[in-house]
Amino acid sequence: GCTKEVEPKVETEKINVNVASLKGPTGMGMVRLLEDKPNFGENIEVNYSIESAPDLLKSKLLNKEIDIAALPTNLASIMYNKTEGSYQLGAVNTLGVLYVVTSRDDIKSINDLNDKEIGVSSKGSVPDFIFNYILNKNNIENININYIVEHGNLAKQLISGDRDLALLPQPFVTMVTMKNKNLKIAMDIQEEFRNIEGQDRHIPMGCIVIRKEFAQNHPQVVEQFLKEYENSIKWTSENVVEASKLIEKFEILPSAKMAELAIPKSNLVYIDSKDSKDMLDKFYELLMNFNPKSIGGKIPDESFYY
Amino acid sequence: MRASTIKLKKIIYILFWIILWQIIAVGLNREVYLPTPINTIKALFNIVQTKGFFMSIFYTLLRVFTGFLISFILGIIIGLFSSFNRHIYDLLNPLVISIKSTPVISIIIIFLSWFKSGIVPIIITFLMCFPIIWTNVVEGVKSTDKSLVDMAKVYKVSKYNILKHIYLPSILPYIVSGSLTTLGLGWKVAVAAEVLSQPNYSIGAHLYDSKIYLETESLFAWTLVVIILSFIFEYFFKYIIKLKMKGRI
Amino acid sequence: MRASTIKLKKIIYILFWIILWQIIAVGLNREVYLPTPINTIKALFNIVQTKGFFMSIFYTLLRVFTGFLISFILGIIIGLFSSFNRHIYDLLNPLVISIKSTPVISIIIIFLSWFKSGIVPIIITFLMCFPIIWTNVVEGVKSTDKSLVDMAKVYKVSKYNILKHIYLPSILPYIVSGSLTTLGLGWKVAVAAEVLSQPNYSIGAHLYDSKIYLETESLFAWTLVVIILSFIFEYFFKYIIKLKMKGRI
Amino acid sequence: MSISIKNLNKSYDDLKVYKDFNIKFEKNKINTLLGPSGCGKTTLINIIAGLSKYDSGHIEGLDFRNISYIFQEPRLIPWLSVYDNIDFVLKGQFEQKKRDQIIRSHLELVNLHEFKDYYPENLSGGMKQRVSIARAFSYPSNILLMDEPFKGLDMSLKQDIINSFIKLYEKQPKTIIYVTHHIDESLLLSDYIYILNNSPVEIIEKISIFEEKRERDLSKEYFLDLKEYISSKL
Amino acid sequence: MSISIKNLNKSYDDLKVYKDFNIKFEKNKINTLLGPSGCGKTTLINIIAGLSKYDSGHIEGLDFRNISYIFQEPRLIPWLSVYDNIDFVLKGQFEQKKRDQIIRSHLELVNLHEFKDYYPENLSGGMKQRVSIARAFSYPSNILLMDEPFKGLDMSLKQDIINSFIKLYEKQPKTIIYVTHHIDESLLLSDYIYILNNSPVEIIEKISIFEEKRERDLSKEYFLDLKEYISSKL
Ligand SMILES: Nc1ncnc2c1ncn2[C@@H]1O[C@H](COP(=O)(O)OP(=O)(O)OP(=O)(O)O)[C@@H](O)[C@H]1O
Ligand SMILES: Nc1ncnc2c1ncn2[C@@H]1O[C@H](COP(=O)(O)OP(=O)(O)OP(=O)(O)O)[C@@H](O)[C@H]1O
Ligand SMILES: [Mg+2]
Ligand SMILES: [Mg+2]
Repeated sequence: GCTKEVEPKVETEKINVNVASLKGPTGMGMVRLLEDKPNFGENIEVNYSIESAPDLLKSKLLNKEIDIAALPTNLASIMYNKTEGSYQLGAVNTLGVLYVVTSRDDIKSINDLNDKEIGVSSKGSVPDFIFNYILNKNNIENININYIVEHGNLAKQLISGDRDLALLPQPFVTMVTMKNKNLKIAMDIQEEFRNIEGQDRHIPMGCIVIRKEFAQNHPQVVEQFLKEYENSIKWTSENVVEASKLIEKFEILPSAKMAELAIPKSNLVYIDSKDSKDMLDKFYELLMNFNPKSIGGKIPDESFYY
Repeated sequence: MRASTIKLKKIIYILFWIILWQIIAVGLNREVYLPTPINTIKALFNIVQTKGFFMSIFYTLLRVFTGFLISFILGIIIGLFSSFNRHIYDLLNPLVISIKSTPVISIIIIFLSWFKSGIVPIIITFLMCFPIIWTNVVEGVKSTDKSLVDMAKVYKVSKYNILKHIYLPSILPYIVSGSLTTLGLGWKVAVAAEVLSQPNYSIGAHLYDSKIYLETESLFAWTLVVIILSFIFEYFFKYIIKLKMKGRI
Repeated sequence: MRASTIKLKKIIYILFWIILWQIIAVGLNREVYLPTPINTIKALFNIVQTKGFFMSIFYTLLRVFTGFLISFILGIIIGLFSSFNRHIYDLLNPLVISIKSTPVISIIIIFLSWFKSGIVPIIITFLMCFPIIWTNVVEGVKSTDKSLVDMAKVYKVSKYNILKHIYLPSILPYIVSGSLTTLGLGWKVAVAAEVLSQPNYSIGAHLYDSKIYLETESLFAWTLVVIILSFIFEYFFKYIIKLKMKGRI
Repeated sequence: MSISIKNLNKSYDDLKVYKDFNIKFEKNKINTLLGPSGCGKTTLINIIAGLSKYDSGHIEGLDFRNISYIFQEPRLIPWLSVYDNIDFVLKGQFEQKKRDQIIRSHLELVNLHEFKDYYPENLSGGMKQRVSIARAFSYPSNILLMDEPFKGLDMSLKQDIINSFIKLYEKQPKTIIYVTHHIDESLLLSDYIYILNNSPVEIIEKISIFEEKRERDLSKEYFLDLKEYISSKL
Repeated sequence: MSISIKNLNKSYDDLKVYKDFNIKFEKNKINTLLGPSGCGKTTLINIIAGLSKYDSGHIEGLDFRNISYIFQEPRLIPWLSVYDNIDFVLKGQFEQKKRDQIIRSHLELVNLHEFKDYYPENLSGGMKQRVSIARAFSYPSNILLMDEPFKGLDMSLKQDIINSFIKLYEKQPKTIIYVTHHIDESLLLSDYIYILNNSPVEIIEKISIFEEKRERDLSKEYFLDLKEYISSKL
């Protein structure tokens, strides 16, 4: 026989934890972690990275380059549904970040949108659904929605003055208001949402996704990470000026000044996965009614929540 | 070997690759990463039945052909002028080289902020195809047998006839190979531009949807649609060329 | 005409386009859409001074060259085998055609979920370049003057010498033109793949950042970097070729 | 007017082919160039045809002339049939009907009427040469340049073609410059024979033959002696 | 062993060139093919060289033979110099030093030693032909195919080359198939002359000449008569 002694697994084997977040609001809450690099114990090394595109994060989760990532909530559901539950939701980290931006003076309330032309980025995206949901509930029908590909192109039109009314997410809202002084926030979509659904309702837009295989192998790492992450978010919300400096340092936003303006309007939160189920179920249902594909076909079940 | 045997052999070779794909996909057993050919075909059937299917294909084709046709005609005409006039060549050459070396993705990003999303794929196709056809025409003229041109000059054959009977047939293979490259490339670039610009009816928008919704089967199925259409084009184009070239070689 | 006059003329032609750009940009007066050449150059200077600049270029180049080199070597070797063995050709042809007609964007999307993001641009470059080199080698062999090969066969010249002295010199122009196309293309596709996969040090990631931060000047500046590098390559490659081709035509 | 070349200088890189070379080709006569391979004959007629540049010198007598040229290689257009190859050079000269008649009669002359729809690649070496001859003869020229026109032809065909050529020439004389390596043929056809040699080229000898072309008999003493003499000079 | 062709059939599309054709080329003799342009001579030697397919028939006597072939066109490799063009076919045959010596002596023979570093495009028509001759002669063959080998050469050079050729041949005889349109040259060189004609090709006449090659004098009665006779047959 050619049996060969298999070396017993050495205790001291290194565990690499790869954590990624996105540029923009979902990443802002993580700066304290990025800065401190808290110790997760011996032989555990946590690598942080900042990515630009949600799609890319998705790919990197799929190819196992990343274990823990901050993602849009609908993407979390898609990943869960499409991989027979290989990915789980760790926590909700961002509520809504949508605003109506304008250079006009005649837009004060949602009803003023009647008979107007508004720019919205990416038809069929989550912001589009939420916006349409709100318009429906307010019976606003005479509105001309102009779809523009990508937030950036819409932002360019606002900055150059070629467009005077648009729906945008953070940090583009802050960016355009900084680059063109005529622009201001006319409406907070989150507020409009609460006006319809009740004051305790929120739009959960961003969350933490964990690779299930990783979570099963290293539960204590995940536990500790979530705790540290919660602290980081809290710190960011409370120490805007310092956090902004870090945000610039880690290139999550191009400038600290922008971050200072963006943080308060980005609704950073930490909601435990178990506590978020109710909120997410309702949110997913809303999306499902628009397009089931946008959450991967069905509302994720119990085991989606870590 | 009879024609039917050759066909059979070709089919066997193609089957070889499909079976290889099936084996790998089954072995991997992860539909999000690599769907089996069978599931891809299933997804293809689903796609074909959706109501926007033919419209999407039609509009994508329209964009590709518009871009291609403009490049084809301008490429040949301007290419000929550049070949016979040093100044025009020197003026255009840096522009063509620059266009050639500009990453498509930059062009798409820039143009998306300039133009309507339906037009961007056409412009991109043009910018991809024109330099190739232009270069091939210039190359073709260069490679024309000078001794035949000399012969024609001695016999005082008119410029028009020299162009028609010596230069054009000489550059024809270059134009054909340029057009083939170009058709394949333009087609792919147009789809890429669509993915990024997502005009209403377009194959690209469907690819984009498949991507963001992680529907790998339909990503594969739409990709297959592109490949199949590519094959049909190439076949069609070669067929036309063969008809036109009868008598020439 | 003296060499210096020719150089001067070329510079004038290039200046023509730059001035045209300046005029349009000033006329448009919209920096977010179209920055002036001057502002682009300014942005370029800023970029060059950032600390990641040379690293980004270095790693992007490394990816492009790795992809290119693998395609180049495999393309020539496999191309030669396919040319002289009908079965290998028939087996590979459908694969090559399929790769050629698959939209890069699909390939990038698919591969991103399979491989590490730093590798994807290399693979994409390979998949772009290999079919072109392969096809050009096959074409080159086909276009080799049969009467010279016949001559060599009558004189019982060894296969090795026929390959070295008749086939290789005949396909050389095809390989050169294929490589030139390929270098330009691979380079652009690699950058596109980088934009979508954003590996740590890469030109593509910078392009993407410029895009999302609406920094049109730096988008133009990075694009300019790509174009300039393209020019340098092409020049360099042509120079090497000229050295190697001395004596052959 | 005759064609005069004065003080011609021409080199390829270091190779000086012509140095202060002078020659005059008589009007409406057959001027033959005899000379060793590689001496510069093709170079000279290429210069006259306007296809080669020269370093310095003067060429007179070429204004408003139509030139026919039987090149040293056939120079047929591969994608045109035998018929169309000839039609190609006649297009600017005659209208369709006239062209058809001219082409047919000249294909007859070179015995290729049955092959008019063949493409060059399907012709034998001699057949290609004959197409080139038919093309040159059918073109309405007042100068005819011929670079070894009758090579690759069999004896009897050559005889026929030469006879037809003489007839055509006598009906409509033109200035002909004729390069050959055949002393016999040159004796049959020439009014003047220039024997070239050396490098740079020099005219070794100019021979005039006044006898009527159609009456020349090469077995006559005069021609046998002349042949002997020329051979000794080459 | 001689080369025997039995019941050869060969057509191009509708054109039947050979139909049940038989011919035998004698071993170590010079076998000449005389026949009109386009009759099928090149086709036949291409078949013997293994370059053309034929529809049916047998060819005997080609096993283990080395063949030299002077093609109807020079077929030089454009990117190799004159020297390297010859070296190319000798590579498998001799070692470097021997090759060098062979090439130099054969370039001498065709009077091209000064042009050994020229590329084909810089040679005159006759010079290319001479390179092709040198290549064929320098190759160690026992069969030599020559398709109008001496065309485009001037008289005196041709005479020299033919004389050298006879010497080479006598020192080391080989089976030679020689296509020409020159009756004189065929009389000078041939052991056997086959006169071909018609379509499909037929052998009209087979003529044997037994006189020593280096002693032949074409002005003798015998050869003059023979020439007359052959001319009448063509
Ligand atoms: N590749 C080909 N395709 C079709 N027909 C051909 C081809 N090659 C030769 N032929 C025809 O076959 C016949 C014989 O041609 P071949 O070249 O053998 O003649 P040849 O005796 O060598 O003539 P020449 O003395 O003019 O060289 C000719 O009528 C020619 O048109
Ligand atoms: N393009 C060229 N470049 C360099 N040298 C050349 C070129 N063409 C011809 N030569 C040289 O010029 C000389 C004369 O060539 P040319 O072709 O005029 O000779 P020719 O008298 O026509 O000979 P032939 O009877 O063999 O055709 C030759 O030595 C040749 O090597
Ligand atoms: Mg010559
Ligand atoms: Mg022949």
